[in-house]
Amino acid sequence: MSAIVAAAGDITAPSIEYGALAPMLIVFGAALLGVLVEAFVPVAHRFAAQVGLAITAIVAAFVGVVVLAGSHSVLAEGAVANDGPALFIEGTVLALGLASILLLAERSLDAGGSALVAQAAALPGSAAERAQPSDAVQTEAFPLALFALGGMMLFPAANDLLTMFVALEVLSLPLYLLCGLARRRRLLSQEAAVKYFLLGAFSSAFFLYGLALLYGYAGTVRLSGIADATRGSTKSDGLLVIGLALLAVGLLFKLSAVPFHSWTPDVYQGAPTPVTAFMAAGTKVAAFGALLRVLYVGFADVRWDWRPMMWIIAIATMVVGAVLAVTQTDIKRMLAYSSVAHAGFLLTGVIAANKEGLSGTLFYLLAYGFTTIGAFAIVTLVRDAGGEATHLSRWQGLGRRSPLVAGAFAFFLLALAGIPLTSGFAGKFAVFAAAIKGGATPLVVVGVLTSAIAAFFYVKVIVLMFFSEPAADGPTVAIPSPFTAAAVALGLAVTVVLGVMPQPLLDLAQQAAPFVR
Amino acid sequence: MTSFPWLTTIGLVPTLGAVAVLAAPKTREQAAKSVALGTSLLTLVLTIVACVRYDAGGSRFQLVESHSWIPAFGVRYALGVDGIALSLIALSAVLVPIVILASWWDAEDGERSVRTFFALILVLETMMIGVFAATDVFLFYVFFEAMLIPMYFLIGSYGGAQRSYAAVKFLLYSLFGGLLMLAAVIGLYVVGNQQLAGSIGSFDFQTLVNIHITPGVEKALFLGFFIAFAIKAPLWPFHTWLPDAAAEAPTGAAVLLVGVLDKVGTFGMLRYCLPLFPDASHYFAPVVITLAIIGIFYGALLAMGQPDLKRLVAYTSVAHFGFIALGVFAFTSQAQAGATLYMVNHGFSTGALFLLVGFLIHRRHSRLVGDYGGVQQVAPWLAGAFMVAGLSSLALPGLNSFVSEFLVLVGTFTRYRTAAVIATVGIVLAALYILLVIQRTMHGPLRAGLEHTPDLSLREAWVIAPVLAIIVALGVYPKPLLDVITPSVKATMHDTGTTDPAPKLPVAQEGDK
Amino acid sequence: MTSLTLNSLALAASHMSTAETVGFWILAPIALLGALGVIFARSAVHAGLLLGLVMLSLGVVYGVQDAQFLMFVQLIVYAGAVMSLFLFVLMLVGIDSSDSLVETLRAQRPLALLLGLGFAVLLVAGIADATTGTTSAGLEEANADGNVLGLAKLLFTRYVFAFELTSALLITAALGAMVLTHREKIGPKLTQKMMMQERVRGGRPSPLPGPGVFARSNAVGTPALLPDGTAASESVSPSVAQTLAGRGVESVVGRHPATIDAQPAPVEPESFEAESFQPETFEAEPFEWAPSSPESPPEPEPATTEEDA
Amino acid sequence: MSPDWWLYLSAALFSVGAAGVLLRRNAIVVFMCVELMLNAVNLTLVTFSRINGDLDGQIIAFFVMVVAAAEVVVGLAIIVTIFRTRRTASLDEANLLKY
Repeated sequence: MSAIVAAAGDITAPSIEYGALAPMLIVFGAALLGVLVEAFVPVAHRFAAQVGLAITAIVAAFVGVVVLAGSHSVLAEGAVANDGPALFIEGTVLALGLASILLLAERSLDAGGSALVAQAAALPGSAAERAQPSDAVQTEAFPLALFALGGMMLFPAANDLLTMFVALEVLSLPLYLLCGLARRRRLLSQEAAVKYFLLGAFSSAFFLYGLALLYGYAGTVRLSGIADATRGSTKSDGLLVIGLALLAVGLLFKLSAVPFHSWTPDVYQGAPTPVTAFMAAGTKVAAFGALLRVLYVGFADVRWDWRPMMWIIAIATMVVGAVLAVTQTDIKRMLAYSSVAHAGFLLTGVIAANKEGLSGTLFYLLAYGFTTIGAFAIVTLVRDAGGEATHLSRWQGLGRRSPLVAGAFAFFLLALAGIPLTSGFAGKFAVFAAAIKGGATPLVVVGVLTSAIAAFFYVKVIVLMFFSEPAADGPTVAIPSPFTAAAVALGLAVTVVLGVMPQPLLDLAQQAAPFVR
Repeated sequence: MTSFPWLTTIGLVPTLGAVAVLAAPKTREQAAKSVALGTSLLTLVLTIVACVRYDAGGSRFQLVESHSWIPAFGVRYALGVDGIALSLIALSAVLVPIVILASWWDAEDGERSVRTFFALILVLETMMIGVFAATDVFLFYVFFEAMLIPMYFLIGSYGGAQRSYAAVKFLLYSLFGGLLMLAAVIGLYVVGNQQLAGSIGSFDFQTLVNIHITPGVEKALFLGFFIAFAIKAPLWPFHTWLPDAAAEAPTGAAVLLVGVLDKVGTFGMLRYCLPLFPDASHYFAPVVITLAIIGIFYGALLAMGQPDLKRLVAYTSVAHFGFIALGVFAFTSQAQAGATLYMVNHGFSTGALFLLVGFLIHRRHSRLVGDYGGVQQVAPWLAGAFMVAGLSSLALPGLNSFVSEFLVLVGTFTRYRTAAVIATVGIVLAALYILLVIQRTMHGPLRAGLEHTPDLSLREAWVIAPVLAIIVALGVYPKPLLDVITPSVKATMHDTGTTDPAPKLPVAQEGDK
Repeated sequence: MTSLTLNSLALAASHMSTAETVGFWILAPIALLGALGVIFARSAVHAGLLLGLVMLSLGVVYGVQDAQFLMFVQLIVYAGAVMSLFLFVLMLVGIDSSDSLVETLRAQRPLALLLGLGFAVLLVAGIADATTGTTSAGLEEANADGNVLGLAKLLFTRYVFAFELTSALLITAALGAMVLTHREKIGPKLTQKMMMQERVRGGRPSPLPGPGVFARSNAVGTPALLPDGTAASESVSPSVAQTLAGRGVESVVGRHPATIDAQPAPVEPESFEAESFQPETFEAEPFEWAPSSPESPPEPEPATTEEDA
Repeated sequence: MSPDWWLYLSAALFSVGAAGVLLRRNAIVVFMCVELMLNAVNLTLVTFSRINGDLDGQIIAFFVMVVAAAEVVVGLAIIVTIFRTRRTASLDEANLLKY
């Protein structure tokens, strides 16, 4: 017994830089506080308390990220990288998270109240559900969203694969739960949750197996250690290649690249729209951040092993996303396939494997995130008796009914299509230029052609909204509360400003560029 | 440059006007229209001032402005005009007030916002001026794409029965071309980036003209630009969107679409394709010339058999764009000057035809040739104006198009004889289709239902008179315009590394074709 | 400590000891057959039990491989807690939920098998390519202070951040489980008096007849017989009847259609619904749950109900 | 015989689990197959831990167990919820969301 105690004394206390980790810790701390709020604050005040807590925490964490800007170090015994790309993505994810929380906090659109279910445990259609007061909301969603947000912040900052895996789960588990919390069409929502969960667990098993094989190859899961092992190694590459491929499956699943995209339309459609917005923007940003770190830090020296595979995936992603989006009749599914196509465009930036590729991808991520959140925010506004009117035919003539909302949506679509003077154009330009410089010209040609296909379905929606006669029983456009209005305004502002004046952010992305080793 | 930013001002005034028009209360729509007209007239005045300040013998680009915009990509907000750009800006500035006046009552069906219509036209004017004035390739591309949006809404919201189909077709064709061009623009940037070591690369036109590109890459980049321009121009076989778009667009928008927007395509070929990719341009010139000649015949033949008046005018444009492309790729200064002049002339003559066809359609509510006949008997002024516009379109000597067509053919002949001879046949066809349509609609027995057709109203007369005046003026005395154009064309020729072939035959010999 | 005995099993050097080889040839077939059983067993419960078997054998494998701490975690947490949770949920959901034989995607099964086989070949080939000839370093040095202490040193130094992070996961899990299954009470709590009043006024103050009374079998699914020989359908809990019907078992109540028609609706006071783990809470819901298209018009119900109900 | 054999076993188990996920239609069984895959990963990690001669692999395996436990709770909660709504856990019937 004494021997054990003596040996335990040998462990030197680990150093954890709480100050430098503050943004993440604030978000996780607020999530914990949120759980306590559920336990101790009376029902009547819970909603306000949760929203206030979440917004305060996100703003505080954002301030923390701003203060930390420029740091370039490794924290918490090497588990967390605190470098430019990590902080850039943390800031982006926080801003997107803020917009998503604002959407989640919307309660005035629907007679039924929030987009979130009143009581997830109450069976749909049961007496217990009907007994719920109409303003009841499952307020646990807010701490869950904060947990997911914390995971999204850590995911791209993780400096070893184990931390990355845990972060992946921290961001995924709350999202699985949130997907099932839609107030209307609950069965659809729950099915989305099950599908997302099963496929997510499946893909994280692949991630883990890849991690295990890389551990076998390199003897460590630290990215810098793997990079060292790949350099000048005489070992057979079997473990390395298979391990990286399996690891990539897990990451590509999260960023919905073909052929790991099949969950995307279902989940985007079934989840409550604010959650969809959060997933579409936040998860994509975080997953791309992680992919960039893995490929650029851990596997920069073996890029000839992964680039051919990524070429194929990027091309497939662009083509499948764009082509399938054309056939969709539901606005949320269409946006889901469009997000698949955008994952392909982003992958061209990743494949560039140079400094421009990194900064261009970072810029594109931010631009895309805000445009997507704005677009989904507008989807929440168009409603009829059954909730959101997501079928495309219901959007006919919306431009006549409410030109402002339709105009904003058209603008978001044009940005997604990459028309000049929108952020989407600047982003596409940045990644395509990087890809050509990185020797991936054919990829850019495919990207341009699929952009043309993608433009078709964006334009189709604009045609529908502006040039068709509105249906007699068409949906109404709800008057948003300041929450949703703020989210839409944020999306619009970022999309315009980055389209007209992208320079400051490009500078920021360029300064952020080098990863810490 | 510390001097007054003329081009920015000219470009900005219509946008400000558009904002004012949109901001007007719904009850003051008529006042809003006047604001729109006033703005466009102000723009015209400013453009005239700019033209006066332009020194035809001076440096290549004048009225230059240049500010850093996106340094990360080396993009500058750089404006400047040479003679080619200036004449096209002048064309736009003249046409917009005419179009506004012509469309005075076109948006009044009560369903669509009147203010939006005029605001869109003004925004379009900004884009048109910007696209011609840009000297930064990126900025050019931005205007090139952004220009589509107002036109898309003009066609889609205010057009005819098939408007939504036509608008989407128009937008998709143009976007597709634009995206190809984007790939080429990025490629050009990267190539430039590699050559201009030490800087972040540049999109400056004059810098890019001087870089050397390997032949294979140059051909690919050329194709990227050229296909975009060929779709825009539109050159056969990329033209299929034009008849639909022009036929469905409201009259005013159709005038701007064919009169100015499509010129961006030929302008781009002359101003960007040739100087930036001289070798590739030479390489592809036979192909382009073949396409152009096919276009001349194809457009003419389809125009002849076309029962729809608006589509007919659109097909004549396809033929005319064939001539312009022929002139651009003939690589002689005469042909290119002729092509540039042709762009301006075509803007006025086809503009006049669209306006007059619009007036006719407004009276009879039918676009079919067969529904008209003997209009001359009831509306002699209208018929007369139509006659003049038509004769201008078939390049009757004494009217504007003659000069340009003649120059194009002479210039082409010195380098590509066969092509010039074949193209000359196209003129005969042009005479046929124009005279046929004039005969069918204006002459002959009066069709039933046309008995009470009013002649030109005062507003319509005001609309058409300036255009006809310009048509005649440029036909009689094109020298001032040619003086402005020729030095710029020579500079372009210099960029392509080409000199005019020494004339082996006296020019007069081809003159009597 | 157990580690001593297990260490003797595995004299881990560059090659397996004889004992380990024997262990491999015993445990590997068990694990592999168990795994195959999981994917081919018709019944979900069998699959679960076989999975438990795989987990147990893997636990032993860990012991053989000098991972004593993991062995116990595997046995206690994985094979113990996690598998019980699985089985518990299986029972809750209904043990009969075997796979349907309808193939939604033709050729999916052979394709999946082919993919799995190909994947296995690829993995084995890759691993063989990479690891043949490598020597095993063994864990004697690392386990010098004992396996647990060695792990603790790593856990609280190099992996301490991930360790702290797992707390977020566990809280999420607890919160999630609560969100999805715990229903907050709304409305006043029923006192004993209220329950009594409700029962008396409910039309049947006496207890329901027990199933199996005077019947040939005393199974819960067998209705009691009334004096006239007909079955008293109210003696069978509606949940049982419904479950049997759901499984395609001919309802025992169904054998007496005449009596069923005459039956009053079973008394099932809403207020008796307690926690959701009581089967009644969900079984009592109407079973008219036909899958309908999401576009079907919403029923005129209060705003909180979902549209496809 | 070398410790590689354990790696082959784990590869086989992982493949069987992956095939099972694609093969089975019952949500709970699919989830069990995922657990099987995670167990295979753990076996790989433990074996590599021995081959590499450090305890990192065992620690990672420990983390996998913790994470898997949390995942099981969330996953089963979701499955129970949809079952209560739908009264069956078969994936075939979860067909409102069409591809």
